[in-house]
Amino acid sequence: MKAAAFDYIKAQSIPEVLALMREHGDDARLMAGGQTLLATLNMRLSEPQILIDITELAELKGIELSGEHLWVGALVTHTEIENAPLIKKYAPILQAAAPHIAHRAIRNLGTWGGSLVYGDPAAEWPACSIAVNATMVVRGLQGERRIPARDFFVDLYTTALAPDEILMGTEIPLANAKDVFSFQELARRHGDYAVAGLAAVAKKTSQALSDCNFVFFSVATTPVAAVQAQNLVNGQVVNAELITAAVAAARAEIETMEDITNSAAAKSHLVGVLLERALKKMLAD
Amino acid sequence: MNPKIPIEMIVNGNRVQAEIEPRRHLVDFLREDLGLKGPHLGCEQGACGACTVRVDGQIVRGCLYLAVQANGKVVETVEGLTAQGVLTELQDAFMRRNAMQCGFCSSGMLLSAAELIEQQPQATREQVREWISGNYCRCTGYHSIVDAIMDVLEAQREQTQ
Amino acid sequence: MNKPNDLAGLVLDPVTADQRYIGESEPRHSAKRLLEGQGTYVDDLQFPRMGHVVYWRSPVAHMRIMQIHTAAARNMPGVLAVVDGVQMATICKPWVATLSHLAGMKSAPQHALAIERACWQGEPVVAVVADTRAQAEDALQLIEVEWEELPAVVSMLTALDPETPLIHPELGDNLCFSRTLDVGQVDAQFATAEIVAEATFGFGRHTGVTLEPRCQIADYNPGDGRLTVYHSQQAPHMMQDLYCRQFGLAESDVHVICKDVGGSFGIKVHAYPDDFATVGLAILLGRPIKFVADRLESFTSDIHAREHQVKGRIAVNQQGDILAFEIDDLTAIGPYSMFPRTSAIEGNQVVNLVGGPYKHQHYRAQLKVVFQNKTPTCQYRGVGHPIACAVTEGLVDLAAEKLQMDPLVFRQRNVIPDDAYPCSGASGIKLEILSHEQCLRTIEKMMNYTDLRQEQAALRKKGIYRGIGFATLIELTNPSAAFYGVGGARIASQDGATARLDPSGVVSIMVGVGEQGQGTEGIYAQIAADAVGVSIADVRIITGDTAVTPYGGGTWASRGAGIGGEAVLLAAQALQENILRLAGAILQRDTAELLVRRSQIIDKATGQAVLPFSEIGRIGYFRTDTLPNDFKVDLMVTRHYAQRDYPFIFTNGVQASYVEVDIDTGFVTLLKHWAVEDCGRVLNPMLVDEQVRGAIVQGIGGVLYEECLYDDSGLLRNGNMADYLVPMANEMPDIEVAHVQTPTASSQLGAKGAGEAGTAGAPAAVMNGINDALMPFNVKVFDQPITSEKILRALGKI
Amino acid sequence: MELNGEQFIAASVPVVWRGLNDVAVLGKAIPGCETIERISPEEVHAKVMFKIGPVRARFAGKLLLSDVIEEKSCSMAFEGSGGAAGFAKGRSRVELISAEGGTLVRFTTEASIGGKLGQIGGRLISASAKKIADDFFEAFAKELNPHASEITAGGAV
Repeated sequence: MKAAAFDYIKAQSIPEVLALMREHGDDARLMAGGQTLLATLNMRLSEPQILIDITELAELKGIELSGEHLWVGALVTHTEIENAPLIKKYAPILQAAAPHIAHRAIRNLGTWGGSLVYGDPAAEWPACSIAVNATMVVRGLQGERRIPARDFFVDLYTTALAPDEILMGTEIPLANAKDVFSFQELARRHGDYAVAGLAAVAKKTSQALSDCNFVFFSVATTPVAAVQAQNLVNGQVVNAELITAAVAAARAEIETMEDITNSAAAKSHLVGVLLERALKKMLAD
Repeated sequence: MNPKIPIEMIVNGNRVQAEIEPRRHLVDFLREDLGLKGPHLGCEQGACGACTVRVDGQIVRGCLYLAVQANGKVVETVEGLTAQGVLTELQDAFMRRNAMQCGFCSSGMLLSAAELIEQQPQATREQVREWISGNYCRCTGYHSIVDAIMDVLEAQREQTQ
Repeated sequence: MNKPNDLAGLVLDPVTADQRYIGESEPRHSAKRLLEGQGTYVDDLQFPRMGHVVYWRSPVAHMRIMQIHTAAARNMPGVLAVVDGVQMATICKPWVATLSHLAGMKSAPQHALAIERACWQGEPVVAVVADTRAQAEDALQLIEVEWEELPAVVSMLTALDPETPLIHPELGDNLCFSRTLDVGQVDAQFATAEIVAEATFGFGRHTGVTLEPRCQIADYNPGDGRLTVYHSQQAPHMMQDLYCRQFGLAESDVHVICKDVGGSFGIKVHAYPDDFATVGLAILLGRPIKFVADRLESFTSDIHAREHQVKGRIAVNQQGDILAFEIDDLTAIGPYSMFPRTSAIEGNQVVNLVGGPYKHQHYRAQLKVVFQNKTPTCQYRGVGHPIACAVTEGLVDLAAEKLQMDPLVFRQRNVIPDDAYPCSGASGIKLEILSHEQCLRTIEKMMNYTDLRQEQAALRKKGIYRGIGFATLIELTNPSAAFYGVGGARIASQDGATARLDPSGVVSIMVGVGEQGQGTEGIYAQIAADAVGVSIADVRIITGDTAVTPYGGGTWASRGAGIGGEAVLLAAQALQENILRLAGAILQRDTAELLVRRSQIIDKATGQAVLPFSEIGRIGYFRTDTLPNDFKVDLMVTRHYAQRDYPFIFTNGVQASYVEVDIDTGFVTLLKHWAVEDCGRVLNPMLVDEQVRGAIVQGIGGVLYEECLYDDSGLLRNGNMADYLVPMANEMPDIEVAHVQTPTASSQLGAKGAGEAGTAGAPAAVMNGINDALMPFNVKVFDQPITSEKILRALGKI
Repeated sequence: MELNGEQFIAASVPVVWRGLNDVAVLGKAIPGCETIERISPEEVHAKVMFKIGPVRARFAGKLLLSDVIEEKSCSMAFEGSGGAAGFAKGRSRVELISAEGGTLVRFTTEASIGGKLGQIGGRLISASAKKIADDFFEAFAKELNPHASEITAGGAV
């Protein structure tokens, strides 16, 4: 199928983007990697009047060390994350997760920021961003504000980004030698929407874990942290008993949602399996 | 709305100028306007990989990339890449191994494989399978395609030793 | 030669003298252009004044069509026409797809564009033609059809219940076809058997997902009243005949051309309503019209297949002899039987094929084929075989388990022995010559079966659950006219080939069977090169053109090698004879003293080359004045071949699958797959191997991934390529293939066909492998596709 | 698809009942509602822009009320056409139960989404429907009582 007709403008600056967004409102759509947007347009499931191509905006690009944080620009592609030495060193879970995102040709175009602002519940980056305590840096005509990732994903396909705001990038606290992680994803085929996934990050001191983030994706309408399981584990020496308790807590606290072939019950079960595997993996590291 | 937009790009080494509707995706532009029928349309939702082409040296889904986005860029298709470098070796290996049947997926499969060989020269059989898992082939069982790509990888490794 | 031939390298007698190509892994030289992006698929063709058609299709399972508002669409830029069913029916007759030899079969008249009612989500209702595809789609959005939803028949389980509404009231019920077969004393056997095992097998509806969607360009020339259709199709002559009859055209005025086809698998062997509508538009508008299905409409308009539920049981004695099978098959086919092959064949095949490899004498089968409001189903790769094989082999494994007998040993004990042929199977099928025992011995060696069982046992102790599954199978190929012709369908079981020596000494071959990617053109070149006696580089193959090739049935039922190949052989042999006769006339020698070797006439006595083909071509075409007056030059000959010895030829094989089941997640990993295949004479091992592998992977799609999921109101929920999962490279195993060669004596070539056996056996092998892995938990899954959800449920984890 | 849930609204039963029958209130509460109009006591027509993730589809639909028991319960049949994107249709039974500090709205809905939206969106249809219901009740509660306490979640089944 062919997309319905639209206008196209390649934006040259952030102020221009913000002005265009104000002018066109919901008739405009920002295009970054376009890997979800263009598929939707091809199927005529959306017919915006104008596409604002933001791919040339240098401010949204790049992975950089900046003080205590790693800056990951909104336009950084999945492939760049997969290959970047800075990511490997300071946010290694992102590198582990990247290959699970669709396939290489998609990863070459699809972006970190695009995935975050779509907030697809099955996507890897929203969960990872929460797991690494990222902060979203967003800009609107009123100026810039910072939103912690854990507050960013508010509902199905709904984020805290206001309609007239744009995501510039994210700040990610630097991982150090104490940080351990496990990225777990179950998909029927490689690169597909996950059946269930978990981005787990913690600090490890001998056999105890602390500062745990166990963030599940593709099990509910948003990425969801197993807060009670995290609290159970935080500061404790992880043994079989604690794992069993954490698994039970995660299964109990997460209200799972069915998808086309997997029931909510199956997802609840898998939440526990993934958490158990992640805990064991983090202990073994 | 929808005036045509002038674009200019290098396609298979040739400078191309055109005026197109913004909604035209790159593969429609290549196929319908330039007559390059190598890339195919299998789904137009980014799932099948038959439309894979190269933009500025990277493979992309040609159905999820607008022709206007390619303005100022270098676009390569199987037609342009044939008879040079790794693609020729891949085509020879695909012939030797019968790594295709109907041929509809082949141009996308070949371009994906070429990027693998550039990016992961040490790839294992399993890594080859993972890399090409974005390119759908309904005819072969993938086995011969993996064989053919491994042949080229191994030949290159031998050469560099 | 007509005996099972061991893997250990016994070479079959050559088919031709100086055989250089037949049996060799010769690459498909003509396919290089496909790798260079130089193929010619239908969508690659552009014609002057060509219009593009898109169809407004029913958005619901069953509806009454009220008012159709087209004015807004007609006024859109570039729009050439908007046509509804009533207008289309003025030039295109409706059809009813039944076969007279399937007694009692019924269906309802179907139109190219729906009139009054649409009976499935995806049925075409209104056609919109515009200068460009995008313009046609722009206008399509403005078509407004007022419709009233009608009650839909969705579940086949309740389709025959009295309270279920009738889809076609004039038929009296929702039953398309039923059949009962009762052979021997089934009840007595089950009553006395020491072991009885039973299960209910489910098969999800799936579809073919050819990578190239269905497409065609119809071009009607009002001047001479001739219709040319470029079609991505498997049976060009069949389509020629149907276009003639539905539009009242003369056969000689319809020309169907099939160039490169981007995969077919049975999806492109049927006549779809939109095929006729597109042709009708070309006639109405007097210009070329292109139709290319988009992927979303492919999912609702391409045929589906395999929605079956089969209850089966098996009776076995204590010694381990299978005594009887009994099955009850229920299948649903959509609202119409598909034109012209009909939709009752799949179920009929299940009845014919269950228990096929085994020597039991008692068999009962019941079949009910019902209508429902979903996409019509019809013949898709394997046609009934994957169902029959999964039922048979699932029951066989259940029985072996109850007997505590190794499943391979149980099969070896029960297959019809290799020295028992010819014979009949319990269902009445005629079996010429098969090699089950040989195949089972071969696979046992190939997979190091004993070691594999030891590995499995050792890993099981560590909590790793692997399973080994077998599937013994038969596949019907090379059909005679008993398949369709006797039932009144004008689908040729014979095929023809023309062989021509061109003036320079090269050979052109025109064949009715076309190329869909299997490599048929490649094997025809091999056969022709050997049989005429030229280098394969000097052979050109021409297929897929009703104006050029001899009349034939096309590509289906794995008949390309066995039927088309034999026709090529006969034509090439006849051409060689004519070449020799001409050489005799030129040289004024007795032809008995001459022979052909590699484009040369050789003097038998001296071994000397005495005349090159190029000279024969030159004299035969340009200097006939130098030949004796009474000599007639015939450098172009046509031969036809129909397999008439049996209703079908049967091939056989065995597959094994090695899987690992993650019992925590229910995920299945395919570790390895083996196939031993006896397709008679192997014409090109490399091509056959990948055909077998491709077919196996399609079978794996069915057992693990693929299913058209509908909601309760008959709406497709996953009709797109992100949610309908076809197998991709990452999850597929390496597949090792070996051959046993037992040629059929029904032809000189002895080729039986190899296109579908892989699909027939893979689902059973994988299913049995999964159930073997689950053995320690005493649970089984017989409902395909076997998803992680179903495994977790079986294990009681959810 | 079935969507069943319960929603507490901090307003009395008569107030909630009036709200559910007031097209002005409904127009503000239905997510994406562009126009809404009462044709008869039993029939309401509306145009709604359905937005979920990347998808935008404008539905023109109607709502038919039946089995109305004043201030207690009613049945609604709805159907909406989104043109080329597809359509939605279904039936819902709504019941109002007096509860401490307000009203419990209990609903059982059976719905199906057809056409392209249903064919492509199957993965998240249930979740989308639940979100729409949640958004509706949140806005509805606000309309009735701008200072209402927060609401409890319903659940898609």
